Amino acid sequence: MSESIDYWSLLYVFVLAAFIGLGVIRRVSRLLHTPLMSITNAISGIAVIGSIIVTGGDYPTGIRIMGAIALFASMTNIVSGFLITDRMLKMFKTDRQPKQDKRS
Amino acid sequence: MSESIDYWSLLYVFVLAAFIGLGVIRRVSRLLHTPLMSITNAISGIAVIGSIIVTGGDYPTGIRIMGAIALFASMTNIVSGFLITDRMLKMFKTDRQPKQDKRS
Amino acid sequence: MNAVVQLSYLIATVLFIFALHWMNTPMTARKGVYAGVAAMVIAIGATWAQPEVVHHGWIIVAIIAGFVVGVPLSMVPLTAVPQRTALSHAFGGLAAGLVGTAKYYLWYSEGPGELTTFRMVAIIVEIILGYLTFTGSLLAAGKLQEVKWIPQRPVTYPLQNLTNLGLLAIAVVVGVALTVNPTAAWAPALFPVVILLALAFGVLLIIPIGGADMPTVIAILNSYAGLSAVAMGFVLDNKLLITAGALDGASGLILAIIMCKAMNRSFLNVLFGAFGQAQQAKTGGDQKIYKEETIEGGAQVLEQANLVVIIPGYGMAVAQAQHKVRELYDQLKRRGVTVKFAIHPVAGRMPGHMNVLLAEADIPYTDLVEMDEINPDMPQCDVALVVGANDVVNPSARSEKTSPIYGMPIIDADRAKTVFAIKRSKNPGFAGIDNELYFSERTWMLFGDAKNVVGELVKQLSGSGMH
Amino acid sequence: MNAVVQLSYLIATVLFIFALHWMNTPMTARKGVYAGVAAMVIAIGATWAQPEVVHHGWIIVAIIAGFVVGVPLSMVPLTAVPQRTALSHAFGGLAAGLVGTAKYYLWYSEGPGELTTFRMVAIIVEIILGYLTFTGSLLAAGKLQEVKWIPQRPVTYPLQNLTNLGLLAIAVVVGVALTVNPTAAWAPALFPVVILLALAFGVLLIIPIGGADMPTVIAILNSYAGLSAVAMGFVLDNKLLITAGALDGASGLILAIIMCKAMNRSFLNVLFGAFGQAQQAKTGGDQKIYKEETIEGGAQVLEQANLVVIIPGYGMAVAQAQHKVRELYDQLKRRGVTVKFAIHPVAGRMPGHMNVLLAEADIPYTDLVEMDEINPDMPQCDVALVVGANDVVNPSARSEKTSPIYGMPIIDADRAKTVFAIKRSKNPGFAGIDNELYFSERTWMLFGDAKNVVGELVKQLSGSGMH
Ligand SMILES: NC(=O)c1ccc[n+]([C@@H]2O[C@H](COP(=O)([O-])OP(=O)(O)OC[C@H]3O[C@@H](n4cnc5c(N)ncnc54)[C@H](OP(=O)(O)O)[C@@H]3O)[C@@H](O)[C@H]2O)c1
Ligand SMILES: NC(=O)c1ccc[n+]([C@@H]2O[C@H](COP(=O)([O-])OP(=O)(O)OC[C@H]3O[C@@H](n4cnc5c(N)ncnc54)[C@H](OP(=O)(O)O)[C@@H]3O)[C@@H](O)[C@H]2O)c1
Repeated sequence: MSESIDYWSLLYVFVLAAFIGLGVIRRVSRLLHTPLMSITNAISGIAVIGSIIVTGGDYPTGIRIMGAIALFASMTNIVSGFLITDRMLKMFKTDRQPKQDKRS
Repeated sequence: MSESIDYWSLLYVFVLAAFIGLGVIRRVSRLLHTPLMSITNAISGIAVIGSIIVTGGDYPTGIRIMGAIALFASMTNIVSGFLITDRMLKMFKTDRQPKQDKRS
Repeated sequence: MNAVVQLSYLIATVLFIFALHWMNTPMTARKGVYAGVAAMVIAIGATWAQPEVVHHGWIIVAIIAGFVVGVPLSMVPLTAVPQRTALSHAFGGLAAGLVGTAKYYLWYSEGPGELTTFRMVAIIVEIILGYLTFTGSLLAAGKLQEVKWIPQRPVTYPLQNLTNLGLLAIAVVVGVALTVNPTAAWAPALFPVVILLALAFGVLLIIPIGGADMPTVIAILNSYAGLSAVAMGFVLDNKLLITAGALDGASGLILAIIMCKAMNRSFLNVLFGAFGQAQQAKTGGDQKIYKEETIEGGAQVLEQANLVVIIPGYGMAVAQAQHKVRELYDQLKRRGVTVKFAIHPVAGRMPGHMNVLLAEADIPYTDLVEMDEINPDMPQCDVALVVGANDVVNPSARSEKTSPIYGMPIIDADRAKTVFAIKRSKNPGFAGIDNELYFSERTWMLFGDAKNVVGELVKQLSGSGMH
Repeated sequence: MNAVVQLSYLIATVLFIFALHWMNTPMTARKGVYAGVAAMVIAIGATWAQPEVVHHGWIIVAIIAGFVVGVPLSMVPLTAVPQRTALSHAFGGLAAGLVGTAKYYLWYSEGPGELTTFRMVAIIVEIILGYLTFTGSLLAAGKLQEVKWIPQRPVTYPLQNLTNLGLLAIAVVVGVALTVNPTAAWAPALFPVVILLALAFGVLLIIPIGGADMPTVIAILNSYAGLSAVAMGFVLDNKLLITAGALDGASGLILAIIMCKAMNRSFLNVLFGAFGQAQQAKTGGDQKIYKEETIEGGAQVLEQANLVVIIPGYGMAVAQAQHKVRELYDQLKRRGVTVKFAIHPVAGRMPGHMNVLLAEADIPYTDLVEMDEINPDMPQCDVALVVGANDVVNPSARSEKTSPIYGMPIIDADRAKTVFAIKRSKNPGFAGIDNELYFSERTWMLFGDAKNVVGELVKQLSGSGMH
């Protein structure tokens, strides 16, 4: 019972999050679609929290190895994703008239 | 434990729903702010689902009376809210050039 | 709750979100209503079908009663919409309060274990918000309806805000006491105290607020009602209640913010500023001279114009002049005059007030232009026809730092080549201040009730125009 | 999970939402990055602090390794961004797949009770999506990187789609079998079968797709990666994973939709159309004559113009000509010529490709105009300078029903008074079709590598202009 309820909350959270995702992404400036791709890469690195548990738990080595690889892969996404996004965003200049951006 | 988890999901749902609410409402056409007020009245009638349980449950009469009053109040909101919203919306005409709406 | 119920609630949630999403344009708005109705039906059905619901008689009776009262309530004239809205918040608050109360006593007697701290907090929040919304909204509705024995002007007394906050503080303290030991023998006796304090606080919160500030207050009460539904959701562990309540609360909050922004006022100022008083204070200072214009003259200037911008205000609503305005609009269009309506976000007494009225009069919403869109064109405008608007066209909002409406964005009627202003008297508007616009050399007054004056203009034009 | 962890996850969720919200304008975008980093740090810290995490060595090693690989990966040239993105999807998919696998075997041996049906479904979905994203994205990255031993052109064979779907079907069937009895003796042996099938499916899904369609496919793989994270969230009962995954998935989906719309193609057509083939097929039909223009002539016309619209395309990216283009922009501006850039949504090979390149060259983004905004002004445009763009300015998209790009919205270069087109040869662009624009009587070609040609133009102008 409590379990089924729990799954329902997860489903609820998913549906609501999907709505937010669609709403927010649809309003991302077209200028920034490339940085958007890379920042979502970084965010997808959130799998890291699953990997940490598996790697650091008191489990058989085989399991923990899988975890460690997953952890490495996620960290790579996080690090490279955020760094390259910031690197790209640094490039966008207004010519010091920030008010004039038509596309935001 | 399971209980605390459960409360956290409720909190999660609330936060996500608040984001959706702010996102959606901010984009409601200014033309329709009056109908918006009345449709949210109707939606607030959702308290009806709490009232039904209290009214229809096998509880002491005092409790059930409170429930019945709450149920009546909520139903009133639902009925009048949706009806008046629809009545107002029926009035909005485009002059048969729906493409020209500037504000939507 | 079984899977079917859970699923129905999830579907209802999604439908509610779409209902509000579709309000983003008049073209899809009605679809939104249907989505909302569908969601509500599903939610009610799923709940009613639950096993713990064993008695159906009262439910049916209450639902029927809801229809009996709700249907007529939905037929009120548009001018009464603000008080209807307030009334509905009162009902919403009452429902939340009652369910919270019922649940508390139920659990106290039948399942004290259920009264966890988290739940008690939720219950206290629910009832405080619920009951204060109840009395507060009732009073607000009364003021808007101008019920005789309810004072229109703000009622103030020394240390008012202090008293109110003190009262709230007590309620909170008692609430905490209950939360800490909800199952104590004295708890059921103390519970009603919180209720009474909340009811009282609702009244005291509203009496110092002037009738004209009510729309903003109503929006704030709207978000309280929403939040009390959220609290109910936490109490009953029901996510549908939480989502719907959050949507509701968000709407109230955003409308309140829009109004405050457009009036350049802060929440606090609205809630504790006892603003309406200014009205009494400043009224009736008019040494300057008004230039009047005759109907004939006005009609002539109008028909010679290329671009006429009509600026409606609260006065059009009071006079119910929108249908006459539509006739004027037709007459001018027939003569090839371009006619636009300039809509200020807080023209009238509720958000979107002018839009509904003009829509009621069958004016295509494509000719209703928002302030920010029309202002750049005002210098090209030959005639700005101000129909019962005042504050929203008051230039002192731009210049006079001292003015109560200083900083409020306005419609630039004063930049038009000619201005005709229709109002009954020399009295100020809601903000209670004189309006420089009426004394500008480009402005001519057309004194009288908006409906009559516009009607006269139409007669003139149709008289002259029908050859 | 204790309250602190729960709270941290909630905060991280909110920060992720803001991170993406702030991407809605370049002015706040960097704030978004910081929000994202903060969220990630909080999430990692909260997780690591949990009691069940007892071994720290490997975690530290893995994190360090992540930095060692991640930092260089973030320094790739902008032209390599698409393959970097694909690679990162591969990593994401791998992580999801591995965690799902690990969890299954863990529960099988230590807590069979945990393997509820719901959870098994989630695990199966997670590993299928995860592993197919892994191989699929690797292959996509390879194709984009033009790794020699990976075939660029679509590899097709009879009954291809049937085989693929068949394979997927088998994987699903096995998955169902596992879901029904996850703790059977044979289950652990069958589990790897699903993995292998998923890995194989990923490869087969991509090989029939032409290199140029990869951007769209990458976006689709992006949403798969997101969904596998969501599935992981269901497996681990973790709401943060679910929300972040959903945001990720939504982004991939929307970008894919935008690209498909802008190319007037359907998802299915991209996935199963083996589109790139057309390229080979149609290439190299040019009987019509091109009119060429000299650098001198071109430079002259440019400096006499009032409004010059530069239309960059994939060719500018290939030639890395953006910096030279910036110099040209400066030269013309110095002469009082108005210069705008017309950006087509799918110019280049990834969404927003042109914007980043031009931003890299310090061109203010306020001069980058979207297709829909610039097209109305094209008739007033004196010179449209097409720099390595082709399909996005191909008028046949408007008229020729038979054309593969029929219906794709284009930039109306052909409506400009004069058109200069820079490209190296007479070869067609990505869609593999001739471009009427090049044969119009208003068009003059400037053959050569974009960087050189633009460089020459700049030399001319600076030579003549510096007096
Ligand atoms: N819309 C909202 O949501 C909202 C909410 C809260 C507060 N407010 C406030 O309400 C005000 C709205 O501005 P507004 O310009 O629309 O209205 P206003 O400033 O209140 O002025 C209304 C004018 O209409 C005239 N009038 C009244 N009855 C009339 C009749 N029967 N025929 C002709 N004229 C009539 C009045 O002058 P006479 O008495 O001389 O006729 C008055 O000058 C703003 O100050 C705004 O801040 C609006
Ligand atoms: N942006 C996206 O997200 C995306 C995704 C998927 C597909 N696509 C597709 O990609 C295409 C993009 O259109 P586009 O007009 O930007 O590019 P295009 O149609 O591929 O044309 C590129 C042109 O640049 C020329 N070129 C190549 N290298 C050059 C160099 N070094 N110097 C000068 N010119 C050079 C080529 O002609 P030469 O070989 O003669 O030089 C070619 O005509 C569209 O068909 C779009 O559907 C885009």
